[in-house]
Amino acid sequence: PLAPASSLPQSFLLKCLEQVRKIQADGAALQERLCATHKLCHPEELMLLGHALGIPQALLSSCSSQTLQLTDCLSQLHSGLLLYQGLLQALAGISPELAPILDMLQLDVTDFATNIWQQMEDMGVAPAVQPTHGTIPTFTSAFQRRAGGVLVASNLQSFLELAYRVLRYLAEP
Amino acid sequence: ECGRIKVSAPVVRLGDPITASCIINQSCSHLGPEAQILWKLGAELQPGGRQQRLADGTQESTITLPHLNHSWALLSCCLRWGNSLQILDQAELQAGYPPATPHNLSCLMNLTTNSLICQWEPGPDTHLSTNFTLKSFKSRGSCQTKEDSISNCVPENGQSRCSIPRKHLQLYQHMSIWVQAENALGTRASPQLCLVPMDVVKLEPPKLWALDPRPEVAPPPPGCLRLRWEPWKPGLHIEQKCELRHQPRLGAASWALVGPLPFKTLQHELCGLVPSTAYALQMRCTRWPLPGFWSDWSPSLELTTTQQ
Amino acid sequence: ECGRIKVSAPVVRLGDPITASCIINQSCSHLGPEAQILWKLGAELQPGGRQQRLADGTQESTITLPHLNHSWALLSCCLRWGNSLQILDQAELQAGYPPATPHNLSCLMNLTTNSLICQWEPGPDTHLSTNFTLKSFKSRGSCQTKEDSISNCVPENGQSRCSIPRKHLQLYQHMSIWVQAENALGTRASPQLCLVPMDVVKLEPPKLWALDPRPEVAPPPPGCLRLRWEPWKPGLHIEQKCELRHQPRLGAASWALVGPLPFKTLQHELCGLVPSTAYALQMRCTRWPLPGFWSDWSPSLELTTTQQ
Repeated sequence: PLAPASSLPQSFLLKCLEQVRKIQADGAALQERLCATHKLCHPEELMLLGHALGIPQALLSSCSSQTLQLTDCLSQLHSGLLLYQGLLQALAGISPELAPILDMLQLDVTDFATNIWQQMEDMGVAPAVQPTHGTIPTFTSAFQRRAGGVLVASNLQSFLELAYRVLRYLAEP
Repeated sequence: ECGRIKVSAPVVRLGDPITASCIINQSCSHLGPEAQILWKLGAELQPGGRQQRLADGTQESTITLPHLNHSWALLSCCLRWGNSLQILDQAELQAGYPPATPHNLSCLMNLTTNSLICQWEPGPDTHLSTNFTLKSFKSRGSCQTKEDSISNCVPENGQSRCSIPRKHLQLYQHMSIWVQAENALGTRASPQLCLVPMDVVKLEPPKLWALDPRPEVAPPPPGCLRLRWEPWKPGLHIEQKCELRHQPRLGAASWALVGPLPFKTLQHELCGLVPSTAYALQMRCTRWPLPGFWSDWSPSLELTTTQQ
Repeated sequence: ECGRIKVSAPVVRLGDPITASCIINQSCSHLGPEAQILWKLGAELQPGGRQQRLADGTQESTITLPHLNHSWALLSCCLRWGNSLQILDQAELQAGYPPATPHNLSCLMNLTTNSLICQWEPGPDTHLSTNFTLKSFKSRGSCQTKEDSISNCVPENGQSRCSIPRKHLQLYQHMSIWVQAENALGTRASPQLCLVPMDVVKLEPPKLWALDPRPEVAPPPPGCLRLRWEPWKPGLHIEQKCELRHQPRLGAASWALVGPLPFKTLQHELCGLVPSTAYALQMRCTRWPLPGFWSDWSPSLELTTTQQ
């Protein structure tokens, strides 16, 4: 595949890795609180509800090391972060105890998305109009917001795991 | 929506039964015709769900928990799906007691904070979030008629006391005061107090000092002490009477009381004591002849009586 | 209205002149035709009032104080009435200096409070009420272009520091920051800082502990020490490098520095020290290889090297 490191500044990659670690920590804090306070500890118990609510997942198909397309990968990373920004916004009103953690998670995801977008602009590969996060489910009860929180946090962790692997690969000297 | 729980009441008395129903609609994709609805209280499966198919094709299960013994619990409506148990909805159940009648309501007019401070006994824990509100209205004579209402006084987080600020008070008029306790299971009000704020004033004690010897004044005779006091500034406009008590610093003699002392004299000579002995002296005052509460005793002043 | 003062400017530079006029109208009863208007600055009569009768019969006096040397003063317009001096109007005069340019603006990203804390030198006292505001906007690269504005940060009562909360920040983007000082005599702005919040992060030091001896691990050789550290939780996601310093607890030897230590190793064996001697150890860390500030040194850990 493309010699990845040459076109991305090392400081950008190191910042991204730092941001991924922060968002993973925020996400883990949200999962831990949802389990402790609302006894919702296992996303597998909420699959059926997740299907019914139509919670979308973000793909990083262009980021796998076999088929790494750098521009497409950055674009998918950015779109995925926008999707999670939208999903986290839809969870607003989840519960008073969880609100601060959710706000922090949203701020960090937004910062990361902005960081990626500005790098794409600097590389001249950013589309003219910034994409939006697409359709987001509406959560109509406190329980659905909490169950949605478990599913979104779990999906986000998987998304970040993939992102971390490709960023690490890109950052290798 | 996949599933929706409805409960007979979100809050019940501790130990009372509670009935819940869960309706699963067909849009909950991948559902087999005979999907079995299961109930969990916390992490434990609850037997006894009665399931039926409704006319519109939805499935409904109803369960009655005979005794809800947790003050807080999560009731989950689940479906077996493959070999996993899927949670479709959750309801927070609460159980507790209606509020007890708040009692021992008492109030003091505090001239430092210029507020009427009332406190009460809240009664036993109800296990439910219970709001206490101090209610009052201005009145006449024996508080039978309500003249002007006074805004409610809401205590700070869970305290059993509240301060009604000066701007809501008429210090020399009757007012009726009571405490209302309210939670999801009921409301109780304490008996009403009928009082005049200034008649429940509690003063701060005066400051005691030794009376400095002056050349032109003869020294105190043996076994005597001379002291003076400084009245508490915010109470200067209030006519008061005071009491003095003394006891030898050493030994186990109890306090001896001297009074009433008119508070305006501001000094006093105490005799009949044991010569060259160290004494602890304290003073307190109360509004008088108008009603009021005694102040606390002042901090001790230590003086030694003159030798023989 | 009896009398009305008008001043050339309510606030002037300290030492500058100030002119005031006072108009007394006829409705000011009992006025004789030649009522004499007098001026007082504070308690002192001020000579030099020039009085004239206006067409509409009112009397006007004008006075110029050559040098207003008080930062605050009361100017009174008075009339002699019988043998008393009647005050008809008063004006508050203020004098001071325009704000100096705030300088030494510096900022730190604090991960405990999750805010960007900036502080500055306000400059000399202006004798006037001076408001400082921390202004900023999000930007790119070298902060030439303004992307999004950020709401002003107003310091708490008179402090020379302000905290911009996390929700107004983009931690990895450039922002331009400056301080504006403003009072009645002018406005001054400090030079602009262009920074990325995370690049000015200041971490808290790690916690140092002795490394507990374990049966399966050989004890440290003479003149060696084993220690471990616990990284500061809010900084766990940040790659760091650390430095260790040590000095014998007694005597005047200066600190010896060991580092850089990769912060993830979490433990270290220090050798080459004087056997059976008590040492004080401290550690600090900084974000690395990405930019950041060194944390303070950790509190001392005291360990004694093994005997010869």
